[in-house]
Amino acid sequence: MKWSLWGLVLLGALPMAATAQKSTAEGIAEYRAMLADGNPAELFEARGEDLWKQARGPKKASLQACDLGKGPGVVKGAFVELPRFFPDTQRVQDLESRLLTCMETLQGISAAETAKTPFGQGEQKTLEGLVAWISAESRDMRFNLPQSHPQEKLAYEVGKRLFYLRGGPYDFACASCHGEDGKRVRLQDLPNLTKNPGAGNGFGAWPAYRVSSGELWSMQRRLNDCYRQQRFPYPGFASDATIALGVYMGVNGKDGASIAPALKR
Amino acid sequence: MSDPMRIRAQAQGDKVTVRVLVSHEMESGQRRDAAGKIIPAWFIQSISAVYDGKTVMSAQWGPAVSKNPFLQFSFKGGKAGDKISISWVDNHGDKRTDEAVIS
Amino acid sequence: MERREFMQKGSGATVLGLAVAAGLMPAAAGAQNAPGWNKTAFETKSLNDAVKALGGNAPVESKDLILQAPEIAENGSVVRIGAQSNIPGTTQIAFVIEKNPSALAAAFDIPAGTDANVSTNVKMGQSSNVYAVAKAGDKYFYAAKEVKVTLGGCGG
Amino acid sequence: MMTTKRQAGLLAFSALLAGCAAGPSTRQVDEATQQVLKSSFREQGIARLDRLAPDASNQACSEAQGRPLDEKLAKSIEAENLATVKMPGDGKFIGDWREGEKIAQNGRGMTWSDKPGEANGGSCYNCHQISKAELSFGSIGPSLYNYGKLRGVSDPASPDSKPIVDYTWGKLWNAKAYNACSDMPRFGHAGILNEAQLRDLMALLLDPKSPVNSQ
Repeated sequence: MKWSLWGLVLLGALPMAATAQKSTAEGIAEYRAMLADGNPAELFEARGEDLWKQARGPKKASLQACDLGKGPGVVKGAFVELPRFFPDTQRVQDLESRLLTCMETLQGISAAETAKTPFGQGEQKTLEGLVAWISAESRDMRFNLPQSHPQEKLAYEVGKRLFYLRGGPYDFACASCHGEDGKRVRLQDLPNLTKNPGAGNGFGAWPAYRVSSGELWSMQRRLNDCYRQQRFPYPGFASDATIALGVYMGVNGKDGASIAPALKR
Repeated sequence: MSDPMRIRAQAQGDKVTVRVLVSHEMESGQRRDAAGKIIPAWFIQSISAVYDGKTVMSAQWGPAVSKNPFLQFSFKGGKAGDKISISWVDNHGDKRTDEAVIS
Repeated sequence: MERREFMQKGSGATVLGLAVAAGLMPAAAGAQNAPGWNKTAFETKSLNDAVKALGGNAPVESKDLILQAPEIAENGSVVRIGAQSNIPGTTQIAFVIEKNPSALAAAFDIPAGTDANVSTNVKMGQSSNVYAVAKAGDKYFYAAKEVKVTLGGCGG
Repeated sequence: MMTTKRQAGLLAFSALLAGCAAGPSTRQVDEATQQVLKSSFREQGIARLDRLAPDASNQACSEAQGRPLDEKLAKSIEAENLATVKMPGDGKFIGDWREGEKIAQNGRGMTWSDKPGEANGGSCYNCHQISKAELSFGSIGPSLYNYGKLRGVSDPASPDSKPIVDYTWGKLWNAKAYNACSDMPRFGHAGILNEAQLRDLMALLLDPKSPVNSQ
């Protein structure tokens, strides 16, 4: 997190007099600008960096030998190339899925157990810090997901199918809310995730600190709640479906700059 | 054990601007859990900053301060390279002090 | 969901009312209070009562006290508010949110040498008048602004 | 190390794809998607797995991926959906707009965290502007502010108003009857809202005294 004097400058520049009647959109923009300085995600980043270096789990090992796709221990730039295909697991993995693998192989912490753990508890809490820090290490870098392996291409196409899949009692697909430009649900802008700039902005904001719950949400948790609101059944944590959606959004967001971990409603 | 605070103290001219993020639930005592039971209040009640042995800010907080609180203030006379320390106490009697170097 | 638990408009008020009646207000529910914590002040329901509990009375509006708050809050769980007092000899700045269960949100002591300019994040249960209060000498001043709290997201 | 269930997902297709530089075929994507759905989702609370099986309308609109449907297909889907519309049993279309406003505000219902048997909301403000007083409204659907007034409804019970009253009921009951791939849920058809709730929403939209039309 960069602590610039931006917030201060903005505060000074904004007309604060109660007489100034603003449009709703301007009001919301002002609210967000005021909060931009001091994103509590930074608390999670600090915890995540510690957790990466700490010897933990039955094997009392750190995660410093974890290969996030750019070689063992390389964190910088890894986030903007995920999800990608990993030869050792023969699987396309996103950040959360890859961390499950590393925690299991290096630390002896069961991936299946962590995937089953409710959000915000136990090793899921560990993941919150890790994804905050790892994504922050790629802040301002541009998304460039690999699409050379056949599995990466397949994951993109499957992600696209899932994005447009209407189901549940409300007939909702991801595309119902995120398939067009300039739409809102209530007052929240909905990024069009089928192309840039929406895909880069939307995909590139998560993990994020959610002010509504005061929690750090990974992309897996974000997608889990999307599917809940879509009235779908429950997607497994780091399942192929949620990873494939990540590939679809991330590839569509190519060259968009990562602002994760961002601050969201 | 609580997590460390994130403290940024920046000197500009004769003034030091301090921004603090605190890791704390700040449970209001107004919310109910899934079973309908009130979640007991748990929040920071006092927070203060000390520079060069002198208190440069002290505050009392109620349960309306947001979860993972943010705080900003500024004072005169601080120098880059010196330390500032921030301490809080909550209504459980838990407390924590962290230091940062003024940049 | 989380949002509603804290601040559902209609039923929230009832929940809060019951909590007060049952003696479940913040201080009573905690194990103990920090030394010097002004329990009475944090139980007040209005600007005037809050000021009284802080040791003053009848605050007057002042143009030299600038309250920074958004007109609309996208989410009531986190609202950035700040105050800058240009009133000479300001020794305290407090924030009062009229419609919160405990109106006083925070009170900052301003020692000599510290700017009378502080900001923090507060929760707002619903749209409300927000006040900054400044103490100078033995007088109290205030500045007011209405902050609208909106419902957001899919609401489920 | 990874669960067998997960290995069965995309991995099964790597052999198929070997040496295939052009990317997967439609059939490969179809099959992989089905496998991924099967291995990724589970039942939770009231959200059962049958929710993943699209009916004919959803199937066609999913496949279209946002592009317009073939006109003949669209017409047949609309006809099928129109046939499901049930007019109110007692012939009463208009309820209480105050209740309607509450239903329009309420975005809850039918998620895996909702309990069975609880009344659902209409989520209307998520997508539509409705009454002027609510600033927090979405824009996925058109504004419904002055809905009745703009359509000249001064008395919803009058014969003049009959066509628009019928259409509005039908649209709420099954939006796909008028637009095959509408983004709007089929509130009556899918059992999201009951007749009494629909009447209250009708009042919100059409009653001249409703703030939608009076302000």
